[in-house]
Amino acid sequence: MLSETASLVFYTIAFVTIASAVMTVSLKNIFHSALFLILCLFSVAGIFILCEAEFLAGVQVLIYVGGIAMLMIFAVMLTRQLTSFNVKQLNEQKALGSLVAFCFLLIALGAASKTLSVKGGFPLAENPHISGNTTHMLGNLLLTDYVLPFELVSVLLVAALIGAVVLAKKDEE
Amino acid sequence: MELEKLFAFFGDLLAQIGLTGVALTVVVNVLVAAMLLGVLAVMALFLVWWERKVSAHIQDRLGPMRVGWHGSLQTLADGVKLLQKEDITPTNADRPVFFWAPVIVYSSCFMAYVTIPWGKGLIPADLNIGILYIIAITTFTVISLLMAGWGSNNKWALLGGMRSAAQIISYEVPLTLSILGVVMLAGSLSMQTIVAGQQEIWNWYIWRQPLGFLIYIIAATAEVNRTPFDLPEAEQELVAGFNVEYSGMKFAMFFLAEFLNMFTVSAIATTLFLGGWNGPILPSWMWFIGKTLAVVFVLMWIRWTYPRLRVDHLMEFAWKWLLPLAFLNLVLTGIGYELWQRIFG
Amino acid sequence: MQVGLIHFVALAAILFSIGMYGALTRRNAIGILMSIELMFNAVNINFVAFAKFISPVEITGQVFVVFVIAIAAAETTVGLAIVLLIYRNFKGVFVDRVNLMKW
Amino acid sequence: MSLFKKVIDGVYNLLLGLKVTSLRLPERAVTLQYPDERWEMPERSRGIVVLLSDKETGKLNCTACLLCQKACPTAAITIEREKGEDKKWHLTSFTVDNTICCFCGLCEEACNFSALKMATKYEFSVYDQSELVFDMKKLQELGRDVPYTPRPKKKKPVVKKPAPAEPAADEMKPKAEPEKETESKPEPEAETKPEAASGDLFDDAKKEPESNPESGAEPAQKENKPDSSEDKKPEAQE
Repeated sequence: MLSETASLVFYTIAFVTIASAVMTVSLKNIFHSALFLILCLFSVAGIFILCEAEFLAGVQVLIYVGGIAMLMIFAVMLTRQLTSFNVKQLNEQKALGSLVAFCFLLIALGAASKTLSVKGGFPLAENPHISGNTTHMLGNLLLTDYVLPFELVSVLLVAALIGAVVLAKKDEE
Repeated sequence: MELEKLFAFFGDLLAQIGLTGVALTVVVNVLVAAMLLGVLAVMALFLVWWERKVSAHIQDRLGPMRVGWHGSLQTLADGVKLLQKEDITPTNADRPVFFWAPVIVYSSCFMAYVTIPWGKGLIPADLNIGILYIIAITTFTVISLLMAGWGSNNKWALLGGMRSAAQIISYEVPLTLSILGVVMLAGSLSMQTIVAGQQEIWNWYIWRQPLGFLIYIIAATAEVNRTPFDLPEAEQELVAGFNVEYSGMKFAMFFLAEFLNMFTVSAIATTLFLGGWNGPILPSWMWFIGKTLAVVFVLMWIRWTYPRLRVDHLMEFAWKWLLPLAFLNLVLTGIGYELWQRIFG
Repeated sequence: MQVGLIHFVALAAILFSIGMYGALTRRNAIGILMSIELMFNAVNINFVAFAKFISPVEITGQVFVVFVIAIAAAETTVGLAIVLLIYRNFKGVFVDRVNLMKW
Repeated sequence: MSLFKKVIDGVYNLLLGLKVTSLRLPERAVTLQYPDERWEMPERSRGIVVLLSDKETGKLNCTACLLCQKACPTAAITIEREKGEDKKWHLTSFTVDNTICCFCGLCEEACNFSALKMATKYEFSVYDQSELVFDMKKLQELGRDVPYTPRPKKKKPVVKKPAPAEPAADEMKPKAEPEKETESKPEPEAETKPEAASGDLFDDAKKEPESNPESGAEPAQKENKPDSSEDKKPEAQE
């Protein structure tokens, strides 16, 4: 359980997150969508801090806001006709898509409440407080237990980088 | 002179008044933020004046001389002038984006000061991700520049914004890598721990990271869009880049944020490489400000010496020179550190 | 009401559904990529919350967030390269125009 | 190897640049703080056009010969005059339109009586454009304290009655009067090349008034027209 103040902060951040996420998927102007996406990702970083994952919050802002969202904005600017209001931004699956998403939400919430609210249903820790420097712990874990996935991810990143360059390159002929 | 004692006194005072818990935290934080705001506003005004003086004297001129002693109040007068100016928004501008861009650039450069240690114990919040936090929060500058470029609905502004985003993202990579060398040596991301590791002058990380320092200074110059890397606002090509449509107070915010960013990168350089607030005799905050201003002077000196780079040279320099050098620095640091540990540890 | 694990999970579920709605209904390829980012973040919130509330001693969840973020970055680069290709070949980024394989 | 050399060379040059600028830093400023300090303008610098007047009598040196008006390439000078009872031309108005003046100094060269001069004054900004058209009074006022040395009269072979060495223009006129009829007629073309024909100052002055008022103005206009049309043609083609 979080403290009273932290709970208040959580509700605020959660509200901002959800509101900006809704804006992201619903706005017609795709540039504004991208900006709301940035706000959403930034507030998710706030959630991370509430969960005592400061390092991840920093990485979240650095990678998502500084990198991924920036790439999105670049793509928006490189491709024209995105922001005009005449263009239909949603496809014909609007009703079906919202239905599916809503069903998923109900199922997920149901499952969560079933497993988490029941006493003894899920092994919650007695004292949910991460003791120690998460950055330190994370570094240790990444280079001991999880060194193989870590290396694999770096290989994946390089592969993605090269793949992106090859894809986006203009054909010579 | 001992600011730490002063702050401790104020803390006691607040505690005696009867504030406790959350209220005390809020009051203290608001006071600290307000103080920081004041200090930085004065600092920005001073930096603008100083830049003009340095440029003038390098060019055998005198610079502003009329307002105050040697024009020292000139920036204030300019600020008042800018406040009075009409605040123009272009007709076809994307209004909310246009409005929020200067706000974001200004607030992000203030937020960076949360983890900068001004002196012994004079740090608003000693986060354990200190330097990572600063790097992360300063990326908002890029977003605001892109927003300014896009929101102005002006091709020069857009080009300037795109250029600046491309440049800042490119130079962020060597910048971060050069900082990593120091982080490896200090074994921590926290700014206070990094400063604590360089008590004496021969402990400064600049002696163990000369290449890293060089890369940092170059990348930081590019990061804050200063000559010779000031392509985003190249006056001759882009008239003023992303802030071409801004006037009045919004322009002033961009302008001051630029100078504050310069102070920020200099403060980081001081903290990481030049021993932070460590120094004999004088109070620690004086040492910090003095060293930072020295770095700022070097940046100004560079600005008024070199011509602007071409845009393809700029990118080539970042990716083909600085990045490999930064990697080399990182590898050498790792090997050197390990060897040091084996032999002397 | 004090916040526990269930709140974080509920937030993640809502965020994921919003992302799913966006991914299903957007015509714009960049919009779809953004929605996918929202879903990634929902997953990240879950990981971090579970790490805090279930295994605060060994923070395995946070390690996975690192991997998710790295994979999201890789996904975005490739995705945006594909978007650029779509734009170049179909003169637009609307995915319902990419119907060469449709009968 | 050449790469290393290049890099070292480049770094050396960068440092050299820093050295140069740092050496300028303590130097004294070479500029002046403009409104507080001003350069002393050299006497022959071309500033604003002023009318000179005689030091003692305070009368204008101008004889209304129109030479300056004709010499002016931008037609900034406008002179109005009338014939007095003494059969001499008297100036009624002399205006200089500083909005079109190009400060070429041709009027000063054309003048034979030290009647007008480009003064060293160069600050005459005003709030309204119309204030830049200076009339005779203003020009005389401006030229009140402008030092000048009357132009030396080099050759006067034609003069029958040599004038005093340094006479003011007004004083000379009475003496010159009798010669007017006899001498002005022989050389009517002289007006086109005033400098060359100014063998005799008085001659020139007398002759021009008679031939000029109609005939003199027209050639000037004709000259102007081809010029302007030539100017416009290339623009139209582009």
